[in-house]
Amino acid sequence: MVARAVLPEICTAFLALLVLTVDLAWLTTWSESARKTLLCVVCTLALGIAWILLDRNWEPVAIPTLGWMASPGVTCLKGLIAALTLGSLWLSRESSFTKHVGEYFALTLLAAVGAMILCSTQHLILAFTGLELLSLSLYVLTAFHKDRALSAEAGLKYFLFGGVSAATMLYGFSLLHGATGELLLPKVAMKLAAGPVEPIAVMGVLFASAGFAFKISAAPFHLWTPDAYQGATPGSAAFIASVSKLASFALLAQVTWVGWNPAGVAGNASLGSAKPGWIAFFAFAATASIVIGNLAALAQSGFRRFIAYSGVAHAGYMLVGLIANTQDAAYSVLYYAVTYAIGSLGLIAMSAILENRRGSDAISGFAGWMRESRFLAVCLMVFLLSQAGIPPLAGFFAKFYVFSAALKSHGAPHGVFWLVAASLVASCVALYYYLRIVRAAFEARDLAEAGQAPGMPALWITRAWIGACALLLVWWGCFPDKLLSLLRGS
Amino acid sequence: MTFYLALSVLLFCVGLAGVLARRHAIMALIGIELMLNAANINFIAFWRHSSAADDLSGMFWMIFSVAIAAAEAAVGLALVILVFRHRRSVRLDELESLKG
Amino acid sequence: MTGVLDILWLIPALPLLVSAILSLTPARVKGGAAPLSIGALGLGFLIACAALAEAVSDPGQVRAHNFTWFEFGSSAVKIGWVLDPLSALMLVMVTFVAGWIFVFSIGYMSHDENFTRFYCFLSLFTSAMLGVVMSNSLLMLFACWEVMGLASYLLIGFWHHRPSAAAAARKAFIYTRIGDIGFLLGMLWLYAETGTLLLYDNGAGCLEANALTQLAGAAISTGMAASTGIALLLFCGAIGKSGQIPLHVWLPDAMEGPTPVSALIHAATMVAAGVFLMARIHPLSTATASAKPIVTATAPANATAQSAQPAVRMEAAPKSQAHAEAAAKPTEAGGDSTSSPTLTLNVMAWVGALTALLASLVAVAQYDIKRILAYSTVSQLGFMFLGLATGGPAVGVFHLLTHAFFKALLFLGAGSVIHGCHEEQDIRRMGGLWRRMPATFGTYAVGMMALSGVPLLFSGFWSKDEILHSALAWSGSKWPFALGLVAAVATAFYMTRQMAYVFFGPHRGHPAMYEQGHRIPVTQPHESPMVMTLPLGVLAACAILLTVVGTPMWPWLHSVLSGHAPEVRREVSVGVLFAMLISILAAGTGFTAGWICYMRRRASGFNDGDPLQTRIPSIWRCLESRGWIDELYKMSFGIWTAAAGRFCDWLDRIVLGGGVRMIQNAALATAWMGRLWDEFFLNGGFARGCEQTRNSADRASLVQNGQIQRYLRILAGALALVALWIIWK
Amino acid sequence: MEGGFIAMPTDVILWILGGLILISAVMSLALRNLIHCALFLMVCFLGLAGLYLHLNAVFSGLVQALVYVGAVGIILIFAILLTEGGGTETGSHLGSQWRTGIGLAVLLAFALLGAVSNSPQTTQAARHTEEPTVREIGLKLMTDYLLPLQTIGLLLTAAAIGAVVLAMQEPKPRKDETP
Repeated sequence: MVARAVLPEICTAFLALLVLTVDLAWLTTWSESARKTLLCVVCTLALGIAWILLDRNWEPVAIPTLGWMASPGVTCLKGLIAALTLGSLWLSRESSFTKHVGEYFALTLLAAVGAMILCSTQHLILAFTGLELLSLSLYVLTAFHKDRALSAEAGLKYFLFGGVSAATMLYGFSLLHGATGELLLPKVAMKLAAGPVEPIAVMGVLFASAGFAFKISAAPFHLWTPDAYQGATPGSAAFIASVSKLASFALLAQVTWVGWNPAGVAGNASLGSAKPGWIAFFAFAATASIVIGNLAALAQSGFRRFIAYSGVAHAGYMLVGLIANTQDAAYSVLYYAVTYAIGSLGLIAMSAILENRRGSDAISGFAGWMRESRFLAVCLMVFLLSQAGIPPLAGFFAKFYVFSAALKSHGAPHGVFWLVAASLVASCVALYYYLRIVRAAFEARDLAEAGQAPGMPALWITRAWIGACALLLVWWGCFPDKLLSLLRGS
Repeated sequence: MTFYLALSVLLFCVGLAGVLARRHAIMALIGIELMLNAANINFIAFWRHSSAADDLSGMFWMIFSVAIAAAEAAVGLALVILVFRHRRSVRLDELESLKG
Repeated sequence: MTGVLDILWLIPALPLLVSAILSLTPARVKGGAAPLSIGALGLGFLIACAALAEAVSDPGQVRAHNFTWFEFGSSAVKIGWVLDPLSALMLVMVTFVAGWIFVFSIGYMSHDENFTRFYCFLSLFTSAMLGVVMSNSLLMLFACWEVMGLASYLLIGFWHHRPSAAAAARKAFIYTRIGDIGFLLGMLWLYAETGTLLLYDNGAGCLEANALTQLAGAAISTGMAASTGIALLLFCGAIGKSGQIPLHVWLPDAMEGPTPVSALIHAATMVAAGVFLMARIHPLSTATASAKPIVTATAPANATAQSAQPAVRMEAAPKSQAHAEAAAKPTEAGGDSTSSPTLTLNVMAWVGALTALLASLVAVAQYDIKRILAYSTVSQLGFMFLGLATGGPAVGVFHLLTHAFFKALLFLGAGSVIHGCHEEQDIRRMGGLWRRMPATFGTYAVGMMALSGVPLLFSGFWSKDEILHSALAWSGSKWPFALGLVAAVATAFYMTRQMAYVFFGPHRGHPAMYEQGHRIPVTQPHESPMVMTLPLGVLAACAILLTVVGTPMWPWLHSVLSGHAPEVRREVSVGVLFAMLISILAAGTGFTAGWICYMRRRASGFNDGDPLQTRIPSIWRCLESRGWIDELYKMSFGIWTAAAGRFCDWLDRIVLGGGVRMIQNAALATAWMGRLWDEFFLNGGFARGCEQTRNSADRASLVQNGQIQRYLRILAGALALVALWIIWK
Repeated sequence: MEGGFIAMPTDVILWILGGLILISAVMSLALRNLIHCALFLMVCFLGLAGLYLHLNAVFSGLVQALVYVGAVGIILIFAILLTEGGGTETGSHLGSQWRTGIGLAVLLAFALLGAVSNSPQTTQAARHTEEPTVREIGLKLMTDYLLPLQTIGLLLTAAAIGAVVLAMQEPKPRKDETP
């Protein structure tokens, strides 16, 4: 029973070590792309077989002493994480950047283990170690292109920002620990609800929130995001944008809903003014993210930075759902995070193709896309419109769920109402910049003038991943409850 | 108790000030280490003043955080060296190729 | 019995399917596109007719077919479709009019290289409109509504190599999106209050008695009932979509698309969607806390209130008790009754009346044949809202239906004229066409008389007359009626002017046509082919024939829309006759004035000034530049932006330091936001907008200067500020 | 130990240790010579270890001394030698906006001290005087803290791989993309 609950992590961790061993033992003389291909195939097969063999019909398992909680729904989330990880691994084949292929794969998989741990932990120490496992691997992955100064710079900046945030978060946890003396989220909630909340507990919650805000790149803790996205290789950037965001939101939803819920303990909803200050903090962060993210995204000329800034805005929208702090809202945020992660993976894959094709990731390079590959242009449109929240796509339902859950909560109706209204206005602005890219892609461009032959140099496997992502977004847009029931494990 | 908390607060802020003020990347790293250590003071102090007799959680927090700090230092210094190879300098204010 | 209901989904699904097929068809294959699209619509039309027959057989009943789309939390979100007289009538109208527009396009677009793509978009567009009409859930309605917006974006910008077309497309999209924010908010609010977005659901829908009472009772902080707030927010969406003041500026520009698209947008779809939405949620806008609204599937209409007062025919289906009471009064006007209309209705009436007046005045001073018609559409939509607000859905929807036919007719006629005159759109370059294009002239004349309300024979007269009557009898204020009346005069006037310019007088072709001393133009205007004139004929016939369903003698449409069996009235009250007289007088005044100005003194050359221009130049200039609305937006937002910029400069000078720099950046962002709005509200100069955006964003993204320590300072600053704020709160 | 902004511990050793920690921390960040900084940092770490020992947390104190002074400090010195060679920075050792940075840190310190001084928890007397045995700690690690322990194992693996890959001198350095 216990084994089943941690099976995904164990599989992935072993796979990481296996891949590392195989690569270092036998493959060092192979060419980079051949090694990547082989390792990708190995990973895909291993994870695929594990997923098929996995028994998905079981009762939720909770191991209170370990602070571990697993259920079929959580396992599905981990499956999604594994799939997104595979996607970013395959995407790493788009460019050649390292001789340490085995290490790259092992680190990515270890980071994925960290991400999976975040999905089912309710234990603060475990949460922190999981976060650090994820973050540390990401710093290295960002700087993995050792021949590129930009990559190293991005890695160092990411590391310093992340280090300060991690220290802040740890300090917050230490204060929270002092105020409550507990490690498990449900017990923390009980302690917080039991008496008047002490100032150090408020400070602890605040500092820990700041650390979370870094992980989900909410403004004003987002400043590392564009630099890291731009400097990293496509595979790493895709991993940061999809898996890391998704897992961080899964953890944050858990923490806010189970651990810091002012009304979390039944029968004690009267905390009133003494509630921990994270709601105010996240309201501030959400507003800042929505404003700054959307405005800065409008101004970008590089596609990667554009994705980063629009991701900041999306983090703001998701925070609106967390502020509502209901069970429905937690699930809707997960839903949003999943659709966002899939869309981001697709967009970063697009940016990889764009860079290979045009030599830079300038948005203007999308001109004539339609002429060159109709398939890619249509997929690009699906990703962008889903992120923008146009109805028949999954992104719309993500927004719909989050905002309606927020409006339904009875915590602070007026504040939340204004936040939702602001989000909607901002998403109108956002639509403009998303459409700008769509229009660029569908504009005619003289190929002869640009000196390029028609046809897009994208690997078929990348195309397949892109197509799969686009298809998922359309599919979940038409049948939104499919994903929701997956996440709920029903 | 207040003594320990105040000590840790001061240590945390000294570390933060170091990160914010020094130009050298390794000094920023030292600052981060100090910030992590500030948290450790809290953990140990809270462990000592904890109400439950067999509660060792503060202790374990501290042990894990030390391990993490060591790992962070290793990765951070590797990054610093990497940047130094590219630029022959690790001044933080000279790292501005990525912006906008 | 439920047979038609079960296959109702085919009506939008067929065009959608066609659109999907066409999107995969290579551009070279032109053959199948038109027959396929028209066939799908034709089939849809047949089903819609069957549905209409069924709906009319028992008009009081609302048949809905619901199913669960997805589960969300504890509640399920259901969608479905609805069959009641309103949706059935709209379905018939849309399939019919759109079908003939499709036929017309065969001729009009025959030379276009993207013929297939055009039909693909058209089908998608129509399908979305049909979805809006029949959906029984606000969510589904909104989804279709958005798809329609997207399709209109594609269609208006169909000739995207023209910069003006691309700009117009973006303008249309952005302006309607502004309204849609209101729609979405209203929808979310409604969902939060009632937990359902279904309109009719056996008593559990949000338009049924229970939900309405609850909504009307729930007050928000400003003292407004929730129902009022929601209805007003939804009305924002309708304002955007139907081009009402202050979001009307996109609509006249939308004629940049191919003419059949204009016909489709201005007549059968898109703009009609807004009016339809308000008609659909009419119970919501009339809901008051005291009176329980009476429109449900379970309680078949207010037949008692209606039949008790046979003399008040034109009071047209009062749907709230307030109106029922008003109608029950023996004083026949029913105007000065005890209860006043709700806030929503007030807003709607005023917006409608003002739009009707302003747009019709602006139309007087335009020279582009399609632009005149576009402003006329804005104006007529204003009439529809006026009718909806003062007389209930039946009045507004009647005008919507008649207008769909004659406006489609007029646009197609204009298309035929443009086609015949070799893409000439300026009416000063036309003239004397009645001899060369007799079929177009005849049908156009019918449309023109219907629009301006020539009495007795033309459908437009009856529908407009009804609106004026109910506005006269309205208990709120008499001003909307007065505004509407002036608008009616102006309507007749500008249509006469247009006829005079286009079809009479000498032909004033473009100077380029008179090459090398030729006395007569090289290329003569010519009549359009049969495939284009046939739709004109059919629509013209309908514009006349539609009269029979809405006269005071046999108000079939009203009875059906208000939910009871039609019957023949023998007596017509004095008030009705009075209103009729007034509207005849209005139309007559307009015609006479037009005749005096334009027919008697025909323009002979291109450069002859407009007679009005020479007489009242100042007003003329105002009207010619469309009331300076665009400029007004530009001015107001420009000033705001400049002030914000100055404020930022001031901040920059006196405030230093990293922590406070955040505030400055926020202010900069505000300034920049203002500039952004400015760009949106401007004359669609989006290319320039991007440029300016880039410049100001450079200022806005000062934060991200690449210095990691600045990032960290911002982190620490934010943390410190929030910590201080929380501690000493 | 009750009341007051900073309660006065009766223990003189605590004051000495606290002073040592803070002063060496400040010195480790204020000095110009990086090697000196690193040495002061080790003094600070040692002070902390002493503090833990004084609080009866012998195991923690040993861990602190071993890991921080033994491992982290040594790596730091290596890194300094590898990057700066001599150790003394040329030019200003402070960033251009260092005043703002320090000001923000002071602000944050005020906020935190405000919170700390108002906390009722802080007046509790010490309970734990017994030192946990290593065996106790080991047992707990293998039961209640099993998952974090495993995770830390993975974390250290990842960090080791990452650090080696990044710091390794490539055999044939290719040309920089952006010189």
